[in-house]
Amino acid sequence: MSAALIVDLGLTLLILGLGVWTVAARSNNGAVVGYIAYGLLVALVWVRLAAVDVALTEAAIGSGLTGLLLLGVATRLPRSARLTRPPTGLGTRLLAGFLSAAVAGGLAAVVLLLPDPAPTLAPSVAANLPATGLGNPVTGVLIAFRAIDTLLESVVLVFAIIGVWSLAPKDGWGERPGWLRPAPLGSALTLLAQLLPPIGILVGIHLFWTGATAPGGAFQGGAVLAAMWVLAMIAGLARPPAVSRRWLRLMLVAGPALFLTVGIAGIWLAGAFLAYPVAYAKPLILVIEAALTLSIAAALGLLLAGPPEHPSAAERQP
Amino acid sequence: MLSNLVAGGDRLLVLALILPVASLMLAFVLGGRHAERIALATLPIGLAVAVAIAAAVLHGDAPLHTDLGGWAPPLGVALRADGLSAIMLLTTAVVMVAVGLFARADFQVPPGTTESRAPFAFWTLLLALWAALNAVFLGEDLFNLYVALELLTFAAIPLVCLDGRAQTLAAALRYLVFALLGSVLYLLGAALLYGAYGTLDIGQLAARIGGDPLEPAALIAAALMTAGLLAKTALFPVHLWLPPAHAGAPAAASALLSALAVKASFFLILRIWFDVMPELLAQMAAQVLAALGAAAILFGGVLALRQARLKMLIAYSTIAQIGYLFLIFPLVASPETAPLAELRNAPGAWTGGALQLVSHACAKAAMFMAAGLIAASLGHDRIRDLGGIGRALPMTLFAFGIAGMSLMGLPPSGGFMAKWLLLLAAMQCGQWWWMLVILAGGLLTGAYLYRVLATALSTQGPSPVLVKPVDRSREWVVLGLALISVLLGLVPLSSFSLIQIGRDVSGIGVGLP
Amino acid sequence: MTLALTLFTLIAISLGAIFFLAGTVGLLRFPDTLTRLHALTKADNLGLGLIVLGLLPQVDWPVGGLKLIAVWLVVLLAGATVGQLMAKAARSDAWNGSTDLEPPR
Amino acid sequence: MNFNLLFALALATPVALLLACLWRPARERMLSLLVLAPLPALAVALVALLDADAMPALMLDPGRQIGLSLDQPGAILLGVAALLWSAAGAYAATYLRGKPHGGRFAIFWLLTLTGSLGVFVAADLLSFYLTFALVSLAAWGLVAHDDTPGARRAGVIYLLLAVVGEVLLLLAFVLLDVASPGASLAIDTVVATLPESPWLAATLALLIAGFGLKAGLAPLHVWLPVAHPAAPMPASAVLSGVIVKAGIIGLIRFLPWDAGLDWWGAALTGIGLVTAFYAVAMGIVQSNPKTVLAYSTASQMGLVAAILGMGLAVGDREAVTAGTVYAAHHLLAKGALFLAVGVFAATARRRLWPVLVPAAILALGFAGLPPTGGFLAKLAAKPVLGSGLVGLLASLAAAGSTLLMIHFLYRAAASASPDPGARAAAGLVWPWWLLFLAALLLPWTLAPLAGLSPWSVMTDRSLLWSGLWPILAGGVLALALQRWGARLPRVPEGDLLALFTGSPRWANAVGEMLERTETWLRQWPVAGLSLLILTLVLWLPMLTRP
Amino acid sequence: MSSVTLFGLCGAALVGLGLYGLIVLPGALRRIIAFNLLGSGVFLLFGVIARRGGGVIAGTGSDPVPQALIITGLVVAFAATALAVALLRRLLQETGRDDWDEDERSDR
Repeated sequence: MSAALIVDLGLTLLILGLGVWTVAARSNNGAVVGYIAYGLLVALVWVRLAAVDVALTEAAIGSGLTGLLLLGVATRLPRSARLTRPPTGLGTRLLAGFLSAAVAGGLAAVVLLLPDPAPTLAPSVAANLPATGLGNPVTGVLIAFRAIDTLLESVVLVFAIIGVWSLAPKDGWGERPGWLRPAPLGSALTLLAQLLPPIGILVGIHLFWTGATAPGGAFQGGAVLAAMWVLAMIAGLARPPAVSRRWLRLMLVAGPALFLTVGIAGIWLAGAFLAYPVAYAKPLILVIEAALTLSIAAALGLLLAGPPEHPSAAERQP
Repeated sequence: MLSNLVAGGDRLLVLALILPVASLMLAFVLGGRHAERIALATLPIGLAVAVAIAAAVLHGDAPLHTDLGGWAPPLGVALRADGLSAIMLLTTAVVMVAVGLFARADFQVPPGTTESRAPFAFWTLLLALWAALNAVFLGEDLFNLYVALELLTFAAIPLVCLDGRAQTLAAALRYLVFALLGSVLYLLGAALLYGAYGTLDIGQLAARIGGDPLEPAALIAAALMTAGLLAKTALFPVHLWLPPAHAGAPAAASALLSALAVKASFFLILRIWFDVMPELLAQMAAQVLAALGAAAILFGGVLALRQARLKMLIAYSTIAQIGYLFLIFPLVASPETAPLAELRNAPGAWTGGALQLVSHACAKAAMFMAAGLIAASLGHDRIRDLGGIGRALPMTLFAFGIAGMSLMGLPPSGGFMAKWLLLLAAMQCGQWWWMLVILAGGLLTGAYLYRVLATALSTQGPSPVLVKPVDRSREWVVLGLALISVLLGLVPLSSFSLIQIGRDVSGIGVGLP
Repeated sequence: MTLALTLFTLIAISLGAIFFLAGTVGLLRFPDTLTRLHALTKADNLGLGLIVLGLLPQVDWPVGGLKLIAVWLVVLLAGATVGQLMAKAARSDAWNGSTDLEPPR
Repeated sequence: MNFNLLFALALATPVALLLACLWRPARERMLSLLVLAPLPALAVALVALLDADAMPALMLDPGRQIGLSLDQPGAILLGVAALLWSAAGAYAATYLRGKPHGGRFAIFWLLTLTGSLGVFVAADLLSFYLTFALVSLAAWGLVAHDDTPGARRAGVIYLLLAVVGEVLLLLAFVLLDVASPGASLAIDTVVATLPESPWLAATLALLIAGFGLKAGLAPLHVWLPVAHPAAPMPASAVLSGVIVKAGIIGLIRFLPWDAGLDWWGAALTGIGLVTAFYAVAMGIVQSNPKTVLAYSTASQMGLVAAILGMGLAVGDREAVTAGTVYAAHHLLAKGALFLAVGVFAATARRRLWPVLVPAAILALGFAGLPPTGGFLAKLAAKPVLGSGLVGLLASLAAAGSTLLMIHFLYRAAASASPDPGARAAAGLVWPWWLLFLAALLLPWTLAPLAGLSPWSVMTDRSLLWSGLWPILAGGVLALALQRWGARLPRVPEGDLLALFTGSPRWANAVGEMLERTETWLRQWPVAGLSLLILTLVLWLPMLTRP
Repeated sequence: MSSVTLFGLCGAALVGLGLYGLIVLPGALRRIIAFNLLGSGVFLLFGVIARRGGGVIAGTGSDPVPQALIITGLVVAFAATALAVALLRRLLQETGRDDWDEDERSDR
């Protein structure tokens, strides 16, 4: 057994332990904290799996932003909500355990039986990557080869924004999102929110910029920018903008809209929807990535900020 | 002209996909009253695009196909429209147009405000739903279809709880989490298929699954994907989310969800079993699916009969009607159906299933909208207290009645032709037990419709007090959609050759012991 | 020279690891939130600092080195802030459990 | 005028009137137009009967032979049905004048009328099924029109059985289609291949059950005595006169006459004769004259079924003509008698005789009283029934009919208006007289079709006697009934239905159980487990593949 | 056994764990967390598939196509969680409860 395998085994056991803890934890806060730690460890697994882009995304979005989201609601659960639920019966738990184990067992068997050599598209990506002018194959797949997925996915974020906003309580429409209520000014948080964002913004832009050639890209960069924005909002340094603002909405759709426009132009310039003319591929992709980063940052931040609420609704919140 | 359409078919596919997306973004940015205007302006264009695609498929007698970005699968992603896709696109467009026209009165920005929540959400989500549905019907890549499914979920959930009541919020949350569970299972299956075959393109997967010895991953992938999609289709017994969600949503939204949203995931089940792994569709699995469908027909029918509220009744009717769709699996997959295919030049079960899909979509949307009109003008939708509504809203009730006629399978409706073809196919392949289910389902449908219609036509008691006058133009919309569902039965069957384009169903399952 | 640098790295990282170990033991063994926090922040600041120090000779200069230092600084900043916030939360929790009328300032 | 155009008009006219009903003012005046709706159909039938070579046909889908066509039995029944519809329509205009919901009645009337005329001309499975469903289901609106609790109950029972009949027929039609090679759905084609069908027995059983239900054969006759009394008078007339004939035309169209299916013929004859006697037995203990008439209808349709059964057994198409003529006479006479019941109820007791006497003539016509049309109808059937046991039983059934009809006349006379000055409106009286004359005379013109020469039979004494003795026997029985009838037990309308009084409770229990199941299934953990089980169930069978 | 297989088994186990939690845990929040566990298990399996397909050529230790799909999936999962949490918080506002189980008879 090699040293790497021992480390991986420890990592696996740790992840599984944290997973079990997350499911079994008595308190909601405990479960959420367990999940955040779990997410960070999973990011390590991604590094071990040579998927640094995924690791960055997992750490930023899968663990960080999701954790923040879950913490936000976990701390607001009233005690009454935690007590009224009857626990699931033992029989149900046993049956669920058995069936879940059966599915997991089936999957494990399949993992062991996957074909060898594994089918892969890596050579194909590598062969076609030069046509896009990019150095990072993952970005190449995201922006060029499977551009439609990325386009639709950036549209998913717009859908989600509409969905979250549509939950505005009475009188809330047109107001500012109400979840991120600022901490009192002058706390340690304020200091952090003043010091960190400049660095964070730099990191975010760096991530997006380097995405063309090295691990990174619009999603990772956008997530970091969003985190900075959320930090500023929590610290009270920035207020979430009112949802009726035209500039906000423009910012949210700028990425997908530009992507779509370039894609349509591709019909005439490069012969197919979402195709890039070879000569301009890289600059076009960078422009799209930039707009996407901006839109993603805005969307992720606003998803954390919740639906618009009338200022007076703050008192009614549990 | 038609040849031009065929030549530009690939652009049409792209247009069908991006038109609602572009309109959605425009409506999102401009907001306010523009959202409604943009949505309404998109309706005729979208309908025209759907008609053009259908015409191109029919005229070219071949599926339309385009590689996005010029990258051919497996590296790139393709869009494809065969006959069934074209029909689904067309159905979607027709229902969208009807619902859009119907919803104008419900979702208007109140005077004096520039923008309000419900209209903004409804009109943007209408376009969002349309985009998602078109993406599902055009997708040829399993992961792309996953994204499309998620788009659909994201568009559908907020529609459920537009009114913001606690009950509908709970229904939406339950729907969301169950639908997410379904999509994750689907994604897991897609990932395993990639792991086994190195492609996600449906056509290439079919070739590779058919050519090589079967990978173990393909089996569990098929099961996982099917189960996940069943959860989203609300097939009995995993229908828990559907009744409260569809009954709680505003009428226009219920119409969209019941008529179209559940059909999208069903469509994907069809694609998986008949396009991705036709050889895999063992009689056993087909019988399991159909048995669940049969249970849904009977169970949903009885439950519908026992509901106190009209919208709940219609929601349970959806559960029952979804059941019919699953009967086509053993019928299409049966080797005995092959002679039928030669006989009619239109394999019965397949055509019947597609007809059921379309006629139910039109009929159910019409019913939900009719129920919405009734509820709006009475202020409630308790079936017991519907007495005399036949006199107060004759046209609405008439529309409800003929839509019900199609559901029940009375001639000459589309529902009748669908059931007739399914019955023929069942007899043809010797699986007569499905006939009994189809007929019993028809009886139950008749019974619950009788409950509504007899009460509504009753002349006893005082005339109902209408809290709101009903808008005649909305009644026309409902009636029009209901009529479409009936007139589908009068279309000569030969016109349904469109359904066959792009698929060779006669060979499915034949090679199996 | 290389040997010396490697030795330095080894020692610094080992020291850092010891701090982490001590911090973890403290986290587990100390009686209440504030003391646990104390143990944790020491591990973070010193342990990580030593590890970064130890790694500096092993990476490219200046890009890699500056990145490492930046990481340490950011963790320092975050650790300080979070420690502050957690301490505050712990005190208000303690107040919630006690019979005092006023929250501690 | 082009004959096919006229043929199309026969169905298009009621449909056009129906569409006009969408317009409120037209709907309100529609009752007075009902008399016109069937007239084109009447014209078509007349032309077709006068010129046997000119049978019209309209093919909508030549590939699958979907369309309308007319043959001789169809033309006979179409003609007399149109006549009854027209007369009853005129009657309805007076009968329902001033009562509420006339528009709704007219709509259901026209729907039923369309379907009713349609079944006589439909040439293929789908058109036949469509028109049959239309006449069956739309008649619900006529049955339940009064919207009293009784009428609603009658409506439910009627609809339930009608839908069951539809289902049986749908199955039968599917079997017919599947058994027939080729794409054609024409009734002739699919029935021609029926004798070779692997599902012959199932198909025949379903056909006989489905059409027998509509025609009122025991034990599926139970809807007749419930539905007929509940409906308004003109509606009862068409229900009993025309709508049950949808079942007869179904049997005529769909049974394979050339195959000589002796066992099935015997079964049909048996069912018919049982019905003929059973319905008499049930009818004589009823007090409502309309109920008595309804039972009489069941009894008469039993005889028609017996005639058809004899023909089916030996492969004799003569039976079809005989059955058609018999049914045509019954159609007119029964329609007339129902209208007469309305006239009775609106007429003072002392003015009753001018109505009662013709009614008596018609009533005894069912028993074959010479020289009524009924006598000719019986004569036409005589060769088919033969002179053996079946012939004897048929004569005895005629005696039973006499008994039932005399009972009817008593009950009808008792229902006369208590108001001494009451006089039936002209609009009620003339349609009744028209139908009376038609029932009396038309069989004389139809008799040649069945190979009878009217003048020669009237001079044949033995034939006259064979028609008379059952009536005399029936008369004697009627006297006995008069004397001891009070001792007979009362049977509720719809006799066998009483067995099902407990079924709603039982159905309710099942429903409640399913509701509890639903509550359980809709719990989150249960649904989640179901999904997992589903996954495994879908997966495991595939693992066992070779 | 290689590390890759180990992580594959870990992914399978996480899928089972997520399914179990999603089914038996009471309360919406815990179910949402369990859904995220389930999702990360699925992504991990996909990642293992990617890793197995990698290493063929220099520069890619892992097949980039699944990696891109996982990134897309992660963002979609986050958006889904955000929507679910938004619904949950609104539900809390309205009812003060964090479950979505129906009141009997409320919809009848």
